Amino acid sequence: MAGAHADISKHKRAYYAVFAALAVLTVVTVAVAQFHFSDVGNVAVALAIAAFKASLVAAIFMHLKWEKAPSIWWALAICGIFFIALLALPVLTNSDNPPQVQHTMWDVRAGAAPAAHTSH
Amino acid sequence: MTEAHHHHDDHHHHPELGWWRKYVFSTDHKVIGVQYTVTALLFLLFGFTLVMIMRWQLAYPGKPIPLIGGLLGKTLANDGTLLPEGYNALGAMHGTIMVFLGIVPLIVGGFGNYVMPLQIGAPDMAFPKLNMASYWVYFCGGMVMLLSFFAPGGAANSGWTSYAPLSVVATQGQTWWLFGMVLLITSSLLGSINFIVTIIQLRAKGLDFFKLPFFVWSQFVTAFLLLLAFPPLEAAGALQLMDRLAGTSFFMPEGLVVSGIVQPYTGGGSPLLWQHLFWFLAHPEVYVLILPAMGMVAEVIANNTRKPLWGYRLMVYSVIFLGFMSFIVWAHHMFITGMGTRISAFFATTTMIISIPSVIILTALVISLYRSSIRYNVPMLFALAFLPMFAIGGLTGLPLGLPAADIQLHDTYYVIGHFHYVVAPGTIFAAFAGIYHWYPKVTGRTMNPALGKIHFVLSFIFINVVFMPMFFQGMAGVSRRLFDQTFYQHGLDVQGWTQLSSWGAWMLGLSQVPFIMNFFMSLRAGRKVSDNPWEATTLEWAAPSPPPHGNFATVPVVYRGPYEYSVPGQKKDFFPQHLAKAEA
Amino acid sequence: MSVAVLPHTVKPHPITGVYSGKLGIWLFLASEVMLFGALFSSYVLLRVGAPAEGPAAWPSHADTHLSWKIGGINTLVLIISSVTMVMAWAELKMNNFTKGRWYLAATLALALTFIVVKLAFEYIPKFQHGLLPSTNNFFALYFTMTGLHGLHVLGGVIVIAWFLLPGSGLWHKDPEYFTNRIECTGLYWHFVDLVWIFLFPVMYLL
Amino acid sequence: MQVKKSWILLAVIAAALVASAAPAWAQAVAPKTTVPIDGEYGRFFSLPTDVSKNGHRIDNLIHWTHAFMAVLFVGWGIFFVYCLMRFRQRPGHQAHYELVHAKPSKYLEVAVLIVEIVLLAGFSVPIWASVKNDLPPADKAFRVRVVAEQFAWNFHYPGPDGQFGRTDPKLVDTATNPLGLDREGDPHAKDDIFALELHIPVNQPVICDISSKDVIHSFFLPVMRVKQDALPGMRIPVWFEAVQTGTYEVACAQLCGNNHYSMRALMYIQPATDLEAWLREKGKPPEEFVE
Ligand code: HEA
Ligand code: HEA
Ligand code: CUA
Ligand SMILES: [Cu+2]
Repeated sequence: MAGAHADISKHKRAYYAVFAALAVLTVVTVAVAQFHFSDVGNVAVALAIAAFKASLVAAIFMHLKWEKAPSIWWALAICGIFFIALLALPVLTNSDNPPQVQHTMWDVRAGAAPAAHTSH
Repeated sequence: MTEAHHHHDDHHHHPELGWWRKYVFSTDHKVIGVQYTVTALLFLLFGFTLVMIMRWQLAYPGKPIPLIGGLLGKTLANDGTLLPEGYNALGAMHGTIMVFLGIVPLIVGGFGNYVMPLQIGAPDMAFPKLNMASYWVYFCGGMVMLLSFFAPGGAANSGWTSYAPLSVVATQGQTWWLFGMVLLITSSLLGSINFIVTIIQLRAKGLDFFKLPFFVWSQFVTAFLLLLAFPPLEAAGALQLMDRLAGTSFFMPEGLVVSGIVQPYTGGGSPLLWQHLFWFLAHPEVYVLILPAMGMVAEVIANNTRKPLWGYRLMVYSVIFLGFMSFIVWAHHMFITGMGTRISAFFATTTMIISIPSVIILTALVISLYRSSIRYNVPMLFALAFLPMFAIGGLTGLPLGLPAADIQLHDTYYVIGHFHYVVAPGTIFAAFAGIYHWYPKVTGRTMNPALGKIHFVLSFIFINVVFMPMFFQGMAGVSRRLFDQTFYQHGLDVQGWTQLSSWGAWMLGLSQVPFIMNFFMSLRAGRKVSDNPWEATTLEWAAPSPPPHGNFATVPVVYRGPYEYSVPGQKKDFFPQHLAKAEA
Repeated sequence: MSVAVLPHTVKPHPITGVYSGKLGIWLFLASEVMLFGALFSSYVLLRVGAPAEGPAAWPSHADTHLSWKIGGINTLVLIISSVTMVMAWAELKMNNFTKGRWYLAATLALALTFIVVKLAFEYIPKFQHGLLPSTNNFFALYFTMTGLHGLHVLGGVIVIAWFLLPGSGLWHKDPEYFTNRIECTGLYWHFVDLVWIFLFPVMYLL
Repeated sequence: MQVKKSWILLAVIAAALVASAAPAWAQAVAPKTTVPIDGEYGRFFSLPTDVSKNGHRIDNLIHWTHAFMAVLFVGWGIFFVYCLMRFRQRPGHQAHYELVHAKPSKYLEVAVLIVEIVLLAGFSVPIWASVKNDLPPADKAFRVRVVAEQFAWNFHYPGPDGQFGRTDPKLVDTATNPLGLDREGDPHAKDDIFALELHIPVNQPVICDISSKDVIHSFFLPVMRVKQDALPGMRIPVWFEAVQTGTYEVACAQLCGNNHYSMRALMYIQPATDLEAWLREKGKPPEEFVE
């Protein structure tokens, strides 16, 4: 934690700069979303901007840039890893279904699935 | 202005505290620890009672329950005979109560709160008011769970796992269950923050991390598990509440037809989403059930072998690694849901990896016995019994972790046997060891050793009579959560084992009588003992028994590791952490 | 209140480098990350797994009826409130109690603005148009996630209001303690802002 | 002396309690099923009869794993008991402060890891891959749809045309059309056969497509070493091949509501000719589709 007054004044400038950046980036997000690159592309751009904004907030407003306490960094690192596991593994599990698993139980639409004859 | 000054003021108020503030809404970690312990023990007894009722139906299906059958009420029983919905409600509540209201509050809320700050030489927890809040939120959660028995349709009856869609279309008790869980989760979160901060910030001078007693380490890792694994279940609980109350379809797929009626859900949800979120919590949760138990056992073993723990550092690394890995094995509970080869291989691999640190910890504890001088007192008996019992439970986890073997064993009594061996003769025995071990610290008196030994021998025999037959049942293919297994030929053929298991459970219940008597009678009649009756080395024994407000007469300073027993050249066979020099 | 003499509640611990409250709030935020993480994970799973057609299909942009303008305005409101929050702390740190308090009041006002906008221009009109959580999974997620976020904003409002009025007495007893508490409140508040930074594109733009 | 006496006393109490349990334990329970079930179950710690072509692979895995567990437990137990007896506190005996250098424990841990890897990579994963992914070719296999509901197993056969008909939740009628078959609208549905029993051929691969109408169930064939959750909203194939005829049980292994315990069906493994006869019989008068 910064102690001296001079430090704090320096911080203040950083706060205003971050504010400006956040405001601009918000506009950019909206603007970019009006274009359609591709499904993945749009998601990637939007999330990249959001991630950048979030790291600005974390670094400057939440003082992580000046944070030295190892305990905080450890907690955040562990949390980050588990966050990624939580985000990725469920969807990976669902996408690793064996062949022929169908995501429906009714054949409401159209022709029925083929099946072999009963006799050999 | 300064902090010392500020708190000084506070400190001087305390002698005037009224009875309520001192014993009920107390912020003293010791009072809170005792509150947790007593509440949790009562819940354990209650959860056990539920299962003893279920065991009647299992052994003698369709026969009226003797003695208490008439008291069960219309939603659970009919003329004293248990109903299927009653059985399911008792089962779900047994699991929930044992895990969330019994064991965790006992070994984390109770032992953690009482012992951990003492062991690190702290005057209290870092956030005493938050600590009080944790207990009372837990208490409210418990009350909600208890009251849910009186909800229309009875208590939650979809298993402690509350799998959707069953839980979404279930009776009102499920909503109560969800609210209760939200409270319990909140309580655990508050508690875990407090534990972590306390351990990081309030250690006595000289007590660096590798001088911490192993119990503190186990609480530290456990707190991280609670902190990071519980929130997803809170989120899942919110989603399920939405499904139940607001008609959303988070867990509801398209085209559900329940009892011939097309359901009003728009669909698009995934039943597996619930399972992922639930097991993301519930697998780390099972390590929450075991790590503090291992910690307690390690304390008792070190003390009663009169010898340093073998491989202390290795054990610490193992427990950290175990905690870390426990977050990425959860889907081993979901192998049979239609999982593919790659993902199942991934989760099976992490599951195999996680067994290694357990093996290391157990091996270290056993090697600690080598060339020691074992003192067979009651806590030690329970701690020693923990080892083979946990080994059985842990080893039977291995076939479950192999997806191909799990095809046959999943959701059979084999699973029930597996985890009861780790939680009942495992964790409960560790908790008994802890109770007998720290009772003198809390009360200044020991519990009666003769009654303690009777309690031990009977419990040890009968707990095996309860759970060993479950492996036979499971192998034969009997599914769990069956109101009446004799519907199946394979169930009928092993019914004898089921009956034996039931008798074991009731005898186990009887075997607790000496304990309950001992527990209460020793408060007055127990032998008065000194502050350090077990001649132990860790800091809690440096405080008076019972410790006063603020814990230590003089602020302790730590000079050495936690288990300096039988140090060569010393007159006494123990060398406490806080002594600068050995006593001549 | 009877609290035993606890070290490191105000001054940072000489070795760990933090005071207890700050470590506590960071741990709390870590748990919050997992809470919202679970919801984002649900979002991903449900969106990826949504059927291509039928009532349960993911709605197209036009069908969500969410206005990026309102969302954008609320984003700005929250960003500004983050600035005022951090300024409040900076002024307190420099011993300017009055100024700090004004910034705190501004933060409170902005937080309330956020809630009012959310309710008056989004939730209530949606409900009136029959767009409910049960309409489809998009709205289910939208209402659940923004609702939970809204509850966090509300929580912030209560805490800030407390330190603005009854809680401010602490400043006169122990300014550093008070400043620390504002720092912790700020950490929480910035986190709430940070969640919104993700919610905004995910809900309104994608 | 004192100590010894109390232990004897304890043993007597325990023995008395166990003995009191014994007569009750022997109490017989009447079977609920009238159809005789083949196979053997519940001998001491053993798996039920195996009538499938691939089941032995799973059995072997289970057996080898248990052998490994037994070796660990016994070895570890001998050392444990030795320590308990050898190192109890007594006059003149002192604990050693110096820690032993337990190299063997390191070898042991590595050995455990290696065995686990072998069990996993050598047995479990290949079995899993073949059970889950390598479905037999469609023209060789006998195909049945299994639709679970509270609290019954519905079996759906494609009929002579070999095609499953259209199903629709709106057409579901618990009494007459539990599958929601569109018998009017879809020609393939006309000849579809519905039953509450599973009839399968012996010595031919069978594919069951598992799904559920309401909550999660689990399709469990103990004698076939087959288990698959029936998830609403999904249709998941499992396959197996019976090598022996007989009557066996289909169990529900997942809690699915009040009558989960009674959600049992029968599985008849028959020679192909018998099976065809049964199917013809079932397929004859459309009015009797429902049992
Ligand atoms: C405290 C609780 C606890 C603990 C510690 C464990 C530990 C383990 N569990 Fe268990 N488990 C549960 C509680 C627990 N479990 C519960 C409650 C369920 C069911 C939930 C439900 O469905 O309702 C469950 C279910 C469960 C399943 C799902 C089964 C199914 O539903 O099909 C699986 C599958 O992988 C599994 C695996 C394991 C493994 C591999 C371990 C390993 O960590 C074990 C490691 C330990 C050892 C390997 C023993 C140590 C070794 C020795 C002592 C001897 C060796 C000695 C030398 C080498 C010297 N468990
Ligand atoms: C921590 C967890 C825990 C513990 C300790 C236990 C302990 C026991 N459990 Fe349970 N159990 C579960 C967690 C637990 N269980 C779960 C999660 C399920 C699955 C539920 C589901 O299907 O959804 C389950 C299911 C379950 C079943 C299967 C039901 C079914 O599938 O149909 C059975 C069957 O016998 C059973 C039995 C027992 C028995 C006999 C004990 C005994 O070991 C109990 C022993 C208890 C004591 C020895 C208590 C001692 C306490 C005191 C004496 C207090 C004294 C008080 C004072 C001094 C004030 N349990
Ligand atoms: Cu269907 Cu259990
Ligand atoms: Cu697990």
